[in-house]
Amino acid sequence: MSENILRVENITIQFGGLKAVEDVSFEVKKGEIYGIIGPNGAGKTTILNAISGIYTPVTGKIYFKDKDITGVEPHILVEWGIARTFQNSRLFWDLSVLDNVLLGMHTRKKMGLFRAIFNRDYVNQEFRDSIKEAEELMTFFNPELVERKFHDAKSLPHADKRRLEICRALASNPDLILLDEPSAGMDPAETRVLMEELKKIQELRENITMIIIEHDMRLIGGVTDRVLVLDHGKKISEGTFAQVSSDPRVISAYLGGSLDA
Amino acid sequence: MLSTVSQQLLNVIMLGSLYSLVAIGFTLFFGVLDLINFAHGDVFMLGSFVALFLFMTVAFFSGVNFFTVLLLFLITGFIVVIAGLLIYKLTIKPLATSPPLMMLLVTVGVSIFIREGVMLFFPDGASPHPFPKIFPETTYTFLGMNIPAGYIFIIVISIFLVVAMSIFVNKTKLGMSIRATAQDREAALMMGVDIDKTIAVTFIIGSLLAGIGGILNGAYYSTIKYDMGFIAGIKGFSCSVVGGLGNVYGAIVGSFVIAFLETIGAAFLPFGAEYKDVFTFIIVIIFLVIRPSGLMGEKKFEKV
Amino acid sequence: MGKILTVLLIELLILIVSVFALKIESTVGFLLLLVSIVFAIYYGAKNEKIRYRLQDAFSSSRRFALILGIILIFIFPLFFMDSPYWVFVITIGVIYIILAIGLNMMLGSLDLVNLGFAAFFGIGAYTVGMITAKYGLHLPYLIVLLLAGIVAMIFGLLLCLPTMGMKGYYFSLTTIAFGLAVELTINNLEWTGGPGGIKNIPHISLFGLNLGDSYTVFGYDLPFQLNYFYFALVIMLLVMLVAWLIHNSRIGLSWNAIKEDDIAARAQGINIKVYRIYAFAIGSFIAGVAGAIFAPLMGYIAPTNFTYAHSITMVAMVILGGIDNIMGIALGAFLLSIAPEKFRAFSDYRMLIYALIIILMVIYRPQGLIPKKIRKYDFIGGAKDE
Amino acid sequence: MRRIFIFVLAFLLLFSTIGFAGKPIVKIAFIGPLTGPAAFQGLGGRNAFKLAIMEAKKQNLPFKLVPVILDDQSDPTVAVNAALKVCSDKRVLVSISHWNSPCALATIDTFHRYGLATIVWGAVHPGITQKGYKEVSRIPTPLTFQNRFAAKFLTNLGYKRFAVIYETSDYGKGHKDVFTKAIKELGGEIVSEDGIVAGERNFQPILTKIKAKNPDVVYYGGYSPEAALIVTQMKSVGLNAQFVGISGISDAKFIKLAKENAEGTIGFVDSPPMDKLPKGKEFMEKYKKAHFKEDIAPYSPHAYDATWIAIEALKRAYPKLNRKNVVKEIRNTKDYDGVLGKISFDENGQSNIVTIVARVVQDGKWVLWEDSEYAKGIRKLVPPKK
Repeated sequence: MSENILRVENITIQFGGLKAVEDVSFEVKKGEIYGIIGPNGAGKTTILNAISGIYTPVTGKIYFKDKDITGVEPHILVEWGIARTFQNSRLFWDLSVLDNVLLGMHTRKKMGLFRAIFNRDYVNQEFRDSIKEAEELMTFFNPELVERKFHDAKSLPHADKRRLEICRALASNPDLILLDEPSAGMDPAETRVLMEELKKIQELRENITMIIIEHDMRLIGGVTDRVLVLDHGKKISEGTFAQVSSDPRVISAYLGGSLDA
Repeated sequence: MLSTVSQQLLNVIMLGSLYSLVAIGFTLFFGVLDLINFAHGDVFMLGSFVALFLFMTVAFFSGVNFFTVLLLFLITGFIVVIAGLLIYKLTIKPLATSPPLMMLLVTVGVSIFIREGVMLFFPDGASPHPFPKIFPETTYTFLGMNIPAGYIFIIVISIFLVVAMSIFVNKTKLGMSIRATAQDREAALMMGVDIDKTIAVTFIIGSLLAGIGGILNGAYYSTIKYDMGFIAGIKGFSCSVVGGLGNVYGAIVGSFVIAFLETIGAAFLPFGAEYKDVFTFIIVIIFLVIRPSGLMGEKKFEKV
Repeated sequence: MGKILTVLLIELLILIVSVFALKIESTVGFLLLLVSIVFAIYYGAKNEKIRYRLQDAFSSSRRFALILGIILIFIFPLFFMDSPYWVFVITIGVIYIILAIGLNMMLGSLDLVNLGFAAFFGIGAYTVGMITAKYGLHLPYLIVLLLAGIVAMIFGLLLCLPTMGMKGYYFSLTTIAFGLAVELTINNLEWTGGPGGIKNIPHISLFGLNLGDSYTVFGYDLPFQLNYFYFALVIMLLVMLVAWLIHNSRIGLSWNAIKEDDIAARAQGINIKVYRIYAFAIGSFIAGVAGAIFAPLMGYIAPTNFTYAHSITMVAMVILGGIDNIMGIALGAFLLSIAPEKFRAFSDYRMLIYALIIILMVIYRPQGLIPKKIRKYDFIGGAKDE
Repeated sequence: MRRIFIFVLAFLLLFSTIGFAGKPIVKIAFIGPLTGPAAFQGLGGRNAFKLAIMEAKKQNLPFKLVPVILDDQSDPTVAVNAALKVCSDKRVLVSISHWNSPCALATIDTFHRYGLATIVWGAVHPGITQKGYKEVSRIPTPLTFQNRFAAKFLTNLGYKRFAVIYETSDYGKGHKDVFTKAIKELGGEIVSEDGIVAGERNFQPILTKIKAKNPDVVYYGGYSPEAALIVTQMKSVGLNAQFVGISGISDAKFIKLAKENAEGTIGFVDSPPMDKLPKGKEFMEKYKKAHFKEDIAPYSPHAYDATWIAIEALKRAYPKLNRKNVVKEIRNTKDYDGVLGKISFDENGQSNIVTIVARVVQDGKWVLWEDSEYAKGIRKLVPPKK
């Protein structure tokens, strides 16, 4: 097995006539926390959507664990070990907190129609195990989640919603987790807590690889090993945060604005 | 033989004109609101019954002449527009933030409500009613075709309405706001388009076309019935799907395509007259499955 | 013990009130009763003490309440022995409950508004009619029932596969077109009897018992409609059980996830296609089964039994009762199928009233009379809410 | 707890007070289309039924006669429901049922199953009396007679080429089959046959096609709403042929809808004008005196005679008033002297009455052919093509 868990080769993604991502390549090492940054409309989320199978690139290939996953459907990718969160959390709002996490385990817990109707012992045991596991996972992030497990997901405070989404993604035991702006809408204090939690994830799940899209440069600087910078769908720089933040091309892409802002 | 072909062609043109007046509304609502208005066909039916009711009153006072007929069109148009606006304000607007499922259900409810309302409250509403003769009775013969004068009026009025509508949408500020909203609602909002007003205008145009379409339909077939809106709605919708939902010209093209297939089917296929509606529905299903964007629509991407 | 008594009394009260409500002959009296029931429920729900006491009583003796409820439902039609027509009406109500639960598999669980659901009902009924009346095949009834379900299911999949990628309006409109195409085809085909339908469908014969015969029990001549009621009731309870089991499994959970957000659901590894197939297969199968009870009960079926209006009625039942709540759906279906009989004086206004119900419910109470509940997993006995 | 208990008790008490104490009575049912497109037919029939009952009550009968009136909305499904309702009321001993053929075809099995005598007062499909049910009798002439009469009448006028349009119902198909057969036997030519679904509005494609075949006659087997559209659209496409219809179009509605386009249309009915009936004038007077809100309808005399035959049978059956006896006594009817003439039934329950006439629309009215200016040659029908 190679050191790279994910290899993106020259992908181009197009909507109608518009190229959202053009000829981008990068590699992510196993166990790494990899950041993707860039101004609005740079194509960050589009790349994430391509990796998680929602979009198919027009040209180029994506390899996960050396397997070509270009054009593979999202639900299969989850089974193979890629989980994700969304930019504006996409929780199942009217389902309970617990149900959200249980759904995260979907690929590991098979339950067909026959079993659902004729083998209730199995179903009950399966639910008992899953609930226990879900509660442990939620406790790791915030014990309050367990207390509110039977509440609607939409009733949670904002930060907990984002936590719940990460919980749900982790529930599938992924090897690679894609986080799309996990700190969106959080205040600085909450962001700091989130940074700690993200680091802790690797204690919880050894060898897990993370790709994080972020606006908050402090968070990116604080947690990532390496960073990819995109602008107008093109890769303009790659390296450690310190390296890219001194790259003149990156600085000009942010219109001269400071990256520390 | 030539006369048969040309006569059938005339049938297609008439049917296509009538369908397109309903289909345009569907396509506008879909473009601006992402709404399929199930009640639209019944607004069409309402138009014909309002006209009949007015006619019974107007003719009583002053008899039929050019001015009464013109008045008939104007007042019917006005009432139908009010009905369309009421449907929007009372049932669709309150659901602006609800899931689309709810909007769909509410228009289904409104549709049945109008239909049953006419059946129950119009005098002898369950029976078909003869529609007054509002156009001259002369018949012309041309290339072996039999052309009643009323047909010419129907075609001219349809063309006039469609052209007026397209000038409005393309040349006026309000019309531009409809186009902008249809293309990208959020961008339109940011550009300062009053979305609520735009939607209201859409309902005015759609209802007006459908209501006048109802009168023309009455004049064409000479009888009207409370349940004709359902099939008219389904047909109008079918036409806009085939043409491409959201595209006004697509709706017109779709109307003539469906009219053509129906006429040909009824005239030339064995058992065609019995099964022509089944054919139409199967064609629509095929379009919905294979090419939901229709003949002239653009494929839309879902944003994630 | 006190709790059990409370449950007993409340359920008896419901039984008596409903029998009384159906028996009362004057429309005004019925309306008065209806108003007082609504008032009583409103008052009871507002009063914290009463509400808590009832909730406590029912949740601590759940099993007793359920078994008693089932027993009382079995007793229910015996109050109508003097008018077999009411037994017949109630049986139709039970059939509609089955249908509404089947429809909920798509409408409630997946947000797929199927406006052509009556087609599956019709296909089930026609399958039975064709087999028994037209071709006169003497198959055991349970096989016929199964066949009706399977044929309906095949049509369900026929609708499901091409509509796989469709959501919202596109789906609903396709189902309307589908429903109309089925209705018109049945109407036009000579093979299916055309608009005249299929006549003289023989009664169900089950384990040597003919449901069309009157049986004498303890000296009472039972009307044959009672046999059908009990048969439909057993099927209804089975369907409810299956619906409950599926709802409380990962299938139901996944359905709800897809309904909430299909993209997020795919990101959890849920294969939407498989779950849509489940919903269509089970839903249309159930509708076919309902048709298979309906046809022999009526003895005569025609395309007019399975129209767009019937599809709308079924949707109204689910919306009124409460989307995705089995008890709610049962209540909604029963109310709406009984209502036209009670309001015979207003029977012309039936569809108008249905339309109003849909409009008002959607605007003011989209969750229905009995809203769906959050899964508490109390059935596994280990994860009670403290 | 106590309060709930008292509540329950109170309800039980209330409930037990609904008793059913009554005198021995005989119920006689009427079913017909009281609402819907054919309502005027049903209402006219119902009034005749009421008239007969009112007269009978004055006769001091040995039993109390209670009329039960139900609506079938011209819809077979509703009809079966109504029939079930009538059948399950044990006090109903005879039913005067149905104007419309699909309804009657659908319910005869139900009446047979329950052993309840029914006298069909308006439906003319031959199938109604072909099953040999002893419970089913019929007053009007079956449509087979009507069409043979029509075919002969039209060929006598010199017409040779016939284009046939029919509604795809039992009624329309039944007419078409007999008519086409009779025409062929008489040496005429059927140039086209087109089925249409009831409710269709656009006939221009078919009519344009028919125009190319150059027929003498366009024959329509169906009802007046579509007939009016056809005759109007014949003018629009320039199809110059004689329009002919069966009893389904021979009503005022057809003229109201088709307006001046109706002029010259030939229609066949199995009920001659009231004043040409043996006791027609007398009946019209009685009807007028009763001050009904609705006008007399073509089948009012049939309903009136049917009701009286039923009452006479009940009288003969007295005191052994049960369904079986009533069924027997109705069949025993011999030369009952009714409005339509002297009525008896054959072994299938078909009456001996044959009363078919041709009519033509003249100045916005249906006029008996013999009396019309068309027969006298003052006005001209569309001439046969050479």
